Amino acid sequence: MTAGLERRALAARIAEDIAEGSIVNLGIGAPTLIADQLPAGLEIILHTENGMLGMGPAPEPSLVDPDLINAGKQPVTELAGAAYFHHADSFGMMRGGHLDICVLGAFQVSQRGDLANWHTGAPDAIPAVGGAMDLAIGAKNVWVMTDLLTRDGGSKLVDECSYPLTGKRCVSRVYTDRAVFDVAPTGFAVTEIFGGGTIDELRALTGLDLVDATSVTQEGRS
Amino acid sequence: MTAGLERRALAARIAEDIAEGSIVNLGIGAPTLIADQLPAGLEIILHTENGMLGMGPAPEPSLVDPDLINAGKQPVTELAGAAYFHHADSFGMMRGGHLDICVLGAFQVSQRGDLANWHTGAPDAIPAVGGAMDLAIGAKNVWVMTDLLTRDGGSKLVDECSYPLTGKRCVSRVYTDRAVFDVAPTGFAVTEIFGGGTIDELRALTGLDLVDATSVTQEGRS
Amino acid sequence: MISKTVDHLADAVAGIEDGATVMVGGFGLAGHPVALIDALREQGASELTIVSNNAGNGDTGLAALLKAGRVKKVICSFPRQVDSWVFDELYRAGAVQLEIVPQGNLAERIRAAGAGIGAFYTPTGVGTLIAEGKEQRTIDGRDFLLEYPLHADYALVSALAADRWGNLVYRKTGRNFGPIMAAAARTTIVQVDQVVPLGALDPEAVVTPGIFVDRVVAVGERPWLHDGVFVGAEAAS
Amino acid sequence: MISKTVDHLADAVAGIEDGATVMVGGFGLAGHPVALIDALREQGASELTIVSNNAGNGDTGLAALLKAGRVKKVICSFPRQVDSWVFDELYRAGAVQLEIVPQGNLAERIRAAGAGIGAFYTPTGVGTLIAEGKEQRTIDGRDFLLEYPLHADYALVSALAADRWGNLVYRKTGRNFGPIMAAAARTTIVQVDQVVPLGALDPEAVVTPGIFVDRVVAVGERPWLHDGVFVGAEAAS
Repeated sequence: MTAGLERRALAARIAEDIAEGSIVNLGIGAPTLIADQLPAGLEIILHTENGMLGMGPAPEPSLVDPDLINAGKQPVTELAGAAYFHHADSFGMMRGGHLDICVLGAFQVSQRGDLANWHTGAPDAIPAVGGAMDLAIGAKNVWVMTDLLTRDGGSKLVDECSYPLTGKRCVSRVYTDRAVFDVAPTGFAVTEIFGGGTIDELRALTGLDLVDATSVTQEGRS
Repeated sequence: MTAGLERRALAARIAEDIAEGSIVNLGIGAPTLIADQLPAGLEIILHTENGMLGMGPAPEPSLVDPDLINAGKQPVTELAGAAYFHHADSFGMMRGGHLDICVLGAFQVSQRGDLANWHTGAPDAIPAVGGAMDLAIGAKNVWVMTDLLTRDGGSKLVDECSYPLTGKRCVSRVYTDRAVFDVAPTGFAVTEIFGGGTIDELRALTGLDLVDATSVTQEGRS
Repeated sequence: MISKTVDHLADAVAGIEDGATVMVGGFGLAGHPVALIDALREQGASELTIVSNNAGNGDTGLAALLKAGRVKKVICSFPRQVDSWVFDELYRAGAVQLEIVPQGNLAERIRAAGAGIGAFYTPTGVGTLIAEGKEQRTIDGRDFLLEYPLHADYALVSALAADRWGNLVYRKTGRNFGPIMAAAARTTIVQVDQVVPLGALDPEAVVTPGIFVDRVVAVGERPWLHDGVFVGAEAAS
Repeated sequence: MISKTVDHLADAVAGIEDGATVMVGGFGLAGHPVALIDALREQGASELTIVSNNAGNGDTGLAALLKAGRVKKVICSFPRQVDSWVFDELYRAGAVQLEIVPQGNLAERIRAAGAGIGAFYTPTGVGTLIAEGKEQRTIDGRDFLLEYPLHADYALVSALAADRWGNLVYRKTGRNFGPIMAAAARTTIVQVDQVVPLGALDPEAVVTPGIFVDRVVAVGERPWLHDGVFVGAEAAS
């Protein structure tokens, strides 16, 4: 199996699936890379949990504004059409189902769409959940962006999560460096494989009985 | 017993008891007369349930603004320092205990401070509660402004309300054309009598065992 | 390019189905979306459930929709007013159902729908007729009633101005139920005096972010304004 | 004449008692009321319970208060950050208690306190560790947890400008928890860049009405602004 997609390429791949007009939350960490990969000329509205719609890309260093940050506390900019609001309103947007898509990182995703991304359960870990649980249950579509494998070579796609959950049955799609997986009623369905890999290789890596939906997707995306 | 206070004089009497800096809601109907009796030069902030703090008096006819009305849908004005907000925020102010005083009309007030002012219970009546229940349970001090007697000569101060309640144990003081009554743990306490009446006359009119607190009050108000 | 603006009132109210639940903004006539309601009446949807603070004033707007026989039920806080004769007659004739909700519970139920709250405990209405049939719970020594969110298929809202993303600003006490209804409805339809260019609204002063808005139609400046400046009631008459 | 302004930071934080529950606005350093926290540290109150989104960044503000040993417990959503070393060390040493609340539940619990809601059902946290010991209920086929309001004795808030009635406007994502904390606390204390004359704030754009504010202290313009205009990070450094 050849090497998978590197992170920026994966971010670009995810960006392809975001339709114009979508309201999208990119959480913190790797998914925020997607912001830079959104197709120029398409209007996609970014929501950040700390009270803003219409978030723009990172500013020039000289224009960094300490009052204008994203959920990861990185400096961002304000697009024409932006709006600010307080935290109860911001999380009301999530919980009320007003976000079209959010993209989150993951420690584990189960075949039923359970997500674990906030806590390893390690005894010395300091737990920190932030807005992850609210996003997980709130957005219309919860996508995960992650490497398929942990640093130890274990699969992040699992039959049942062993880490503490962030949300139950909430993930609809997982974009990994090796392949894209839909969370189908029967478990993970592979819709696209990167870098010339095969479904059997993915089955071996994950230990899961994956459905091959790659041909369906190719037609669907034509 | 001489005639009681007329309405405007009663409104002025109530206005005397409103300290500078108070946030006050005057409901609809007679209590709105208090707005015109507030002492000039004292800053008292009027809240109207339909989304405004810093409400001013009625405008000149030529300056009537259909977008600027009070809870009774009468035209009002905007003072310097005003703020607008939506209905959930407006009623959050009430329910959250942020109003110092509201003054409401009444059909009946009971000795325990129960208030009935929204529904006569008559079979052909169209019920309409508006914001009365929210005000009744929300303001720190709920005062009632009313005639002591109904048109039929019955007492509006009662042992138990016979009309459907607006709120339970919510009224702290009742200003009537004949006297001012505090709702004390032991029942109504008369703190002030208008027009030369006596406590015994009030007992006869109400049929209630009223506490005479007039001397206490006179000292207290010196 | 995102554009939520539609050119005609008929497009704005297209697709509203018979039997739909429709929130209608406004407190009295302030913020009452008269042009949208008139368009809905012409569109013809019937058997509607209306969620609004009042049940119509005079003979226009919601009152006209009621008079046309399109409304099955009204959920409101304050139907009875000096000028609610249309509703009063229908109600007394048994031609329209009424659910009375205290105004703050109404507002909070609408807010809960938009914010994804499953239910909430409110102190308003405890010990009154409103409490009948409702769950009651004592929390920290105080009694509360359990109230549920009030969702809608459509919201009709009147605002002052919008941009093409649907960001809204209101005017004075015309704001009232607009922001919370916009968030509570599956499809939110807004009439504005004018649509301004994207970026013309101050992001600090946007009251309803466009995320809550689906269709915007410009209906021209309200008669008591001229180029955004208040010119008074005489100019309006 | 109403005036909520005080001249000195020490007056602003006067009276905060040992053992008080203090809400602290800000998300990271945006909207973090550093001057008020520093004043509180100098004032000396201890055994505090802090309600805030984070548990301090770097060595200033809340981190400095923690380092001074004044904080018994932190209720927050996200303590662990790249620059939360002060909290991390105290926590690992068992010197500070921690209650983790998902950020949206935290915001809604604060909002509920200000709005007089007794409790509410939220879908966030169902099926997770957060649900342990909490009531769960199925409403319309969906599972919810019961969460209670989070009140405070004091709120420390940073805003851009205030008038003497306490009306506030914020700046960009510095708004965050300020408006809801202002409403949830018994006494709300605000630091602003400047106090402007009554009437200078647009009533349509006031974010926190003065009803929620008790004390206001002006601390001078933030370094990246000059006469209200953004002049950039270089000017600030």
